[in-house]
Amino acid sequence: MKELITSLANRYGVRDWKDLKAGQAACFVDSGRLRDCLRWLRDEAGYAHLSFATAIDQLERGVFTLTYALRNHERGHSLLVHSEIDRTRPVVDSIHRLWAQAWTYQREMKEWYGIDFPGSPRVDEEFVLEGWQGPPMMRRDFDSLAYSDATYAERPGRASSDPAEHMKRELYPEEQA
Amino acid sequence: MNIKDFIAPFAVWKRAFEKPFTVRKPIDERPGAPRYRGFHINDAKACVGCGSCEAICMNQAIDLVPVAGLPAKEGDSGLRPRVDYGRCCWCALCVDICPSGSLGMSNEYVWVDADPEVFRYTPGVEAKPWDKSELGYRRAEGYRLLDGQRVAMPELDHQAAVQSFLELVRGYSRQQAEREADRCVACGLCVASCPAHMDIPGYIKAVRDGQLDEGLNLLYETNPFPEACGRICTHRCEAACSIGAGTGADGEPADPVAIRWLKRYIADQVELADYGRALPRAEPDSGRRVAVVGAGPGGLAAAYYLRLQGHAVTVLEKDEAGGGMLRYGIPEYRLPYPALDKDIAWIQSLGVDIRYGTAVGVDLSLADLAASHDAVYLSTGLPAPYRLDVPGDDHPRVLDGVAVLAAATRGQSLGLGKTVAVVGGGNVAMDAARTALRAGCAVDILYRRREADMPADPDEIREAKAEGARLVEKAIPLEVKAIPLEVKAIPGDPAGALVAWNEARMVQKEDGQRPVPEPIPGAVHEDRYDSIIAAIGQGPDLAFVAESDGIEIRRFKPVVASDGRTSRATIFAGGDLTNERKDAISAIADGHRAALAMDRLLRAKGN
Amino acid sequence: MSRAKAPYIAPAERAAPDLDSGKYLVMWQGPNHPGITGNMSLRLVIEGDSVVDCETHVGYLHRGFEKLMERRLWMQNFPLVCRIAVPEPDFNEYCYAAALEELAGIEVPDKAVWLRTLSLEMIRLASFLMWIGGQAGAFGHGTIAQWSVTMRDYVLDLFEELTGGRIYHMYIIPGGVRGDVPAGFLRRVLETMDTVRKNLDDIELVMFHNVVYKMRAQGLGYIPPDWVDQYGITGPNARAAGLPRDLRKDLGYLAYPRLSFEPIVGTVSDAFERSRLRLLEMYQSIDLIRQIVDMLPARGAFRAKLPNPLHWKIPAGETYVAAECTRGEYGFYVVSDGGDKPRRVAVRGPSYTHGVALMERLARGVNIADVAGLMVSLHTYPPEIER
Amino acid sequence: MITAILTRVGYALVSLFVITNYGLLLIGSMARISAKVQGRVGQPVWQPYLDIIKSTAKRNSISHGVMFYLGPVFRLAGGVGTYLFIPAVFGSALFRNFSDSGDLLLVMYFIFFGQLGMALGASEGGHPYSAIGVSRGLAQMTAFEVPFALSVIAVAIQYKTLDITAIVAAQQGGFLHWTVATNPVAVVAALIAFLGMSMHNPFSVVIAPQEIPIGPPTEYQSNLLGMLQTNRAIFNGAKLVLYMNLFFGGATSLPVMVIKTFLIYFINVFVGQAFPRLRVDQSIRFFLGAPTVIGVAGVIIALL
Amino acid sequence: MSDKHSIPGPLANEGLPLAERGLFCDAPPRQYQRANKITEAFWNWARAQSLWILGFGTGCGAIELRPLMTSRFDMYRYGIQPRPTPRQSSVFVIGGYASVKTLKRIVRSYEQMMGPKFVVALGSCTINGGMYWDSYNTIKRIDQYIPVDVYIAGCMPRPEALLAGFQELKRIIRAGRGEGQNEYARKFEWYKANQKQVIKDWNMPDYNW
Repeated sequence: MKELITSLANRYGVRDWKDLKAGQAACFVDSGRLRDCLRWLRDEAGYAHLSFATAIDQLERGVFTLTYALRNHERGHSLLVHSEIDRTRPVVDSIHRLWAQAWTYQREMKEWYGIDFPGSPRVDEEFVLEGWQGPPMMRRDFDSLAYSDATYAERPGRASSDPAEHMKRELYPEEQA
Repeated sequence: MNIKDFIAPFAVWKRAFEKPFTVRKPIDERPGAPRYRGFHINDAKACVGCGSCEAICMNQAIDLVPVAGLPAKEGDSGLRPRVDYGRCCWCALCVDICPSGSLGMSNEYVWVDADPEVFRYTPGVEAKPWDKSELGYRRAEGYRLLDGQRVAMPELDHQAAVQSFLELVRGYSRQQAEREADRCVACGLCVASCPAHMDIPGYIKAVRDGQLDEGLNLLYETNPFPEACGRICTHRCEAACSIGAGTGADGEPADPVAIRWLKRYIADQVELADYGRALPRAEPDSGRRVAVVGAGPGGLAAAYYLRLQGHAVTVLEKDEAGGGMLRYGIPEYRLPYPALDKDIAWIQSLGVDIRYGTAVGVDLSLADLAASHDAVYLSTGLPAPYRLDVPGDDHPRVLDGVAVLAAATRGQSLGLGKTVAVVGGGNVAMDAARTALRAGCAVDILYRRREADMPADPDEIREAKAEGARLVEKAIPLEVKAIPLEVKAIPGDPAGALVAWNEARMVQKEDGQRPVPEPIPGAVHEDRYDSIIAAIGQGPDLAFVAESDGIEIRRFKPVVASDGRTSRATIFAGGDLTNERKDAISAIADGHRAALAMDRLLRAKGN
Repeated sequence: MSRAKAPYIAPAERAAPDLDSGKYLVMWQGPNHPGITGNMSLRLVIEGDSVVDCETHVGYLHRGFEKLMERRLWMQNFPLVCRIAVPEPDFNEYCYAAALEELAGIEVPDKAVWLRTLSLEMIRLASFLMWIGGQAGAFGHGTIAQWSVTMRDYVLDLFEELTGGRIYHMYIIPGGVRGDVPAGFLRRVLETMDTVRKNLDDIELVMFHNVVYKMRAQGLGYIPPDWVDQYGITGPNARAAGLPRDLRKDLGYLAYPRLSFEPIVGTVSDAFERSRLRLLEMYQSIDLIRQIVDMLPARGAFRAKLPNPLHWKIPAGETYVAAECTRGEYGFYVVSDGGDKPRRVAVRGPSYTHGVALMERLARGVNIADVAGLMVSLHTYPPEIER
Repeated sequence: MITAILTRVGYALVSLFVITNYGLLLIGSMARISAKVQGRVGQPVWQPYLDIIKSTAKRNSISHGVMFYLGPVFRLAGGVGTYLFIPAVFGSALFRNFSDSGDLLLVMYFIFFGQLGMALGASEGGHPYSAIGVSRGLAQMTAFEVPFALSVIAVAIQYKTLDITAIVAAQQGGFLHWTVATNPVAVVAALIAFLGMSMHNPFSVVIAPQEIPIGPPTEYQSNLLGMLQTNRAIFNGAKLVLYMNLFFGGATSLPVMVIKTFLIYFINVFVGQAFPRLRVDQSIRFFLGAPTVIGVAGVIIALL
Repeated sequence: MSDKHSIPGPLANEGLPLAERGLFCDAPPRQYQRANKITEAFWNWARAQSLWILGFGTGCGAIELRPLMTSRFDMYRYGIQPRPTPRQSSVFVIGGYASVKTLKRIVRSYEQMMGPKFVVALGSCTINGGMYWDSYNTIKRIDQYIPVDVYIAGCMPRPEALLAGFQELKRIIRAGRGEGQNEYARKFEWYKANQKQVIKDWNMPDYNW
């Protein structure tokens, strides 16, 4: 494991290695070196299985964190490779040539977060949505409830009371002020 | 591919000669499993309407709605959950979390209708066919999403405690407090029960989040005695707490959230020097002057809130220190003086002027006071002890409970002797008994009724007993007698007295009333005590009010409106003097209310 | 039977058929189609009777779970997660619960560990039973579907008794499980296992010694072993290709290290081999359930104490918890920012790779009649693709 | 003359009515037997009636043009035509129908007439499933035609006639006179073809719901569907009667007919429940393989 | 909402290529008169006894249809059976939540069904959004988009509850109250407006199925 960390650091500037639990670790790589790093991990380090790829919206910091989960079956070790990209210009290298299913994840991230993967097959096609006109919905500044309330009719006639407020009204209304 | 591949498939026909799998009448023959999560049921009587079900429901399927015939009362909001089956997902988290354990689910699962509007109902209130269902999902034994057990409070052990006046209760550590605060579901049932209507869920949240300054601020919004109340409050809120409804994991009644200890935790954790960071300062001077008579909790609370509004406040106190009954009526081991001093010091730091050793009616008259101030608040409390009202109650060894406590506060020698009888069942009786214990006495507590009827805080009773006091229930004092000379003649024995008391039994005189003790004829005992402490209550002393002051008095108490106003517009009164509840928090609430009313009055005057 | 190796073609390189040439017919299979698993659709370009190009279209079941989870308290997500894969809710429950326990540092009592294992194995069996009905049905053998769905229902009866729910069990709650086994339950488990086993024997005879089934399934949807990593194939689809990859062994979660079993491995991953392998795994599950019933501790707590769920905050961190579900690697990637709601929950369903990239690749050149059978033989559930 | 014709027509109508009901009940009872194999109770025997009434009671109906309408009409005409030229009960005036010399050819023609009409109509539906279903149906039909035709030729050769009544008459006198005893090889070929003809597993790919939802009739609904359902009963009955007449000695009374046709139909169900279905290319290859060889053998046997 | 028009005015089949329009028949929804009392009663009886479900599993509710269709619960014995094509089906089972993408197919399939047609809605999601009440992609009330005859409470409703729902549907049909088709035609514009509000890319004909 030590030499893996070292060679990753030396080759691709991988940093922030963190063992999350037995058999799982996370590390961070710059987005520019991401694809090469993943290729090396796949071909040289035995991390041949891509479990999933996803993104996390770090709205507060203005970045998207990309996470690629790889697994080395021989060693029984999983590695979460993180990378960060600017939230305003979310473009990153496509890895669809590394794994044959990667394009689906990329298509998903394009639709859900608006992250672009130039060259990835069908990346601009709709994935799960149809006729979606809102912003990429997994972004944290998209409010699902507000959208739902504005778009889909609800059955009227619901009302609820807060116990404390209700008791105040019932038991000591004079202190309303 | 071989011949078997052609023949073997015909084995399907074997099934044709067996019994079909089909259930003949599925709807009738297959009731839900005993644990089935079917439609909701609710024991509307046990439910307290706390809304934890609403809070945990991720579907917003539950509304709390008022129910006819279930008025709001202490510890019950009068609201009941209404389930929307257009939302529910039958996860039963509402059942798991329900503090009272009233919610459950039947094993009924068929509900079909052409009208989509009908799928909303209030279980237990609107009758449904499955209301009586015995089967269905209930919380598993020993499984409760909310912790029914409070974080144990570290206390001195009783053997050690009785040796000194050290504070018994040590207070929560940060970790303990946060864990205890975590138990709160913020339902707010407690708020109505608190005479001061403190924002209890708010400050508990502050504890949980570690925002103690914020918490302190919330405390001071309605109560300027957090240190004191955090120790000795009668905590009616805890009786109302929804977490204490129902049973805990062990089958015992669940513990309510230790609201009082959390309040104390906040106040303890913030140094007086840091109060200024958290708390508001007084408004600029309004130019109005207010006098407060009596520096008890009520008086000082009024003073605090008046001062916050910028009024000049003078507090007149006949004793040599502030706090009233908090100081002189409550022993140090329950409320150490530094804690009380901290509360008072903050009030003073705002500019409240307290004049000690100044008794209205002696040093100056109420009329003068009223003339020289824009408003006056009377919070003189109940300084006059009730007498035992039996023959011989003027015996010199019959002492007054409050006086004994005050003497202890002042550090005076108590001179109780070796054996003490405490007559009464209130908190003063317990405090006196425990003070006597600390003075090294053997203590008997004589009470007319049963232990369960005692007005004292159950904790106090428990602790008094644990510290060695003997509780004599159903004992009606008949007479206090001087000790005959031949007995008295033991050398070195302090002068004592004989207490004659009659054993009683409880008799249910009228339905709905509480049972009354009735003496058992002939069962009269006579015991000898060195001192007899009478702690059966106190009354007001309104000698300082002259008829010309224009304050209407009925049954020895000034008549006041809900905001504390007496029949004279500029004079207000509150606290034990007028309030039936006779506890510190009620006095503080009165003071606060009166302060607000007086402020309105003063402002109106200004314009 | 031809089980020829198909060369790897990255999806990018696929030749888009010229639809205007008049040679092709575009045909949609699904979503309103009995031959589709769940509610999804395949856009097939066909030439004559065989598929030239296939596109998987998903999203018909998209409910935005991952978004909704970011809006809900940690505990409130517990009823939500099981809906992600309808036929196998328990794997969701387990992965979510285990992720939370890892992040919050909660120790799960041993009894709960066993009960979790029991419920996971039971649902594996139930899910496979439904699948085998689908697989037989896709090739037109309705009789087996009738039997096996009934067998599944017997297993669901057990679930109903244990958890109070038939489909959505909501049993594996963070911290443990929601209840102990009812009295006499374990006996009924064993009885049901006997019934199911007997029926499986019948199915084995009728389905796997069936000339027509062999003609249909053998050679269909062949997955070369070197595709397994390329396409991220897991579960029986990968094991059928000869790779002994079983997360129950590899990760050793729950009580699996204490159970005796070996991953079942096939030789040639085609529809027939995959279905045979799953049949063997059903037998294996029955065996595991029997072992669990034997070893289940009689007493002990079934749940660890949790903080108040209404304001439970979980320390910042991330973890990826995977489990071997019937279709392969099922995983929850959970990120906490220290708040009372998840920062991000990503669900990795094995169907994601099997149902989209792999299906599109394998469908090429297949007869239209075989598309349904191929689809089922990959064992995909659309809700976990689109969440 | 007129009276005779009218009587004959009247008899034929009665006969048609009987076979329709019998066909419906046969379908209903076979569904129940299949259900039994599947471990369930199954639909009521009279369910096919309800389905037809329901279809007829539909309020609206869509059309894709004239041919679309004509499809079911052709199909029904095919079914009725097939039946009307087969003597259902040997020697019965009532069930003699319009059987006459050379009716075998006519019947053969009518069997395909309906299919082709249906094919034209269904293709007009515009639905790709219909189109694919039609192409599959026709392809498979052409394939099972080969063994079927061979066995019919064998029968014709054997009895030296194309008159069904004569064929039946030739088989009278006990089991050993039946074609199944005299030329079992041809009968085997015919029965295999019958599996294909009645579209039961493993040759049901044409109407397989899992692949191309129910094939040609995808677009048919309401009364058009009712027509198809009625035809299914008649056509089934006609085919069964034909098989009975050609290979199983015909029937001298209605009960015998019922028993024989029931058993012949049961062969379908017996096989159908046990097997999945073959792809259309597989079934074509199958029909052109062993059954054809068997059929040729049957012809040769008949020639000998 | 328009109650005035029983037959909607011509709606443009926008978004559909001209060549494709020919594939659809021109049959705008309209209200149908009931037959005379006795005939209608007989027909309703037959309609109730022969319920053909459209085999479209729109949501998770479809999973409990499987047991219902198979041996354990065997809905065939009640005259209920699945049918793969909307043209021949009379009952549409909405299996819980409907995403927008599915709703489009639901509308399309529903309109393709021949009347009288009936809709059974399963579970909370169809009544008021269920557990996806705050989802951006699921509708909350199916009755905004197509008329519904019977609702079945539960999540999921068990097969027995489904059966009870079908029995209720049968009662409704026999009583002559299953008039969803006419209801749809009567309020066609309202339904269309609701549908179009949600289905953003309306690239299909408005009625010409």
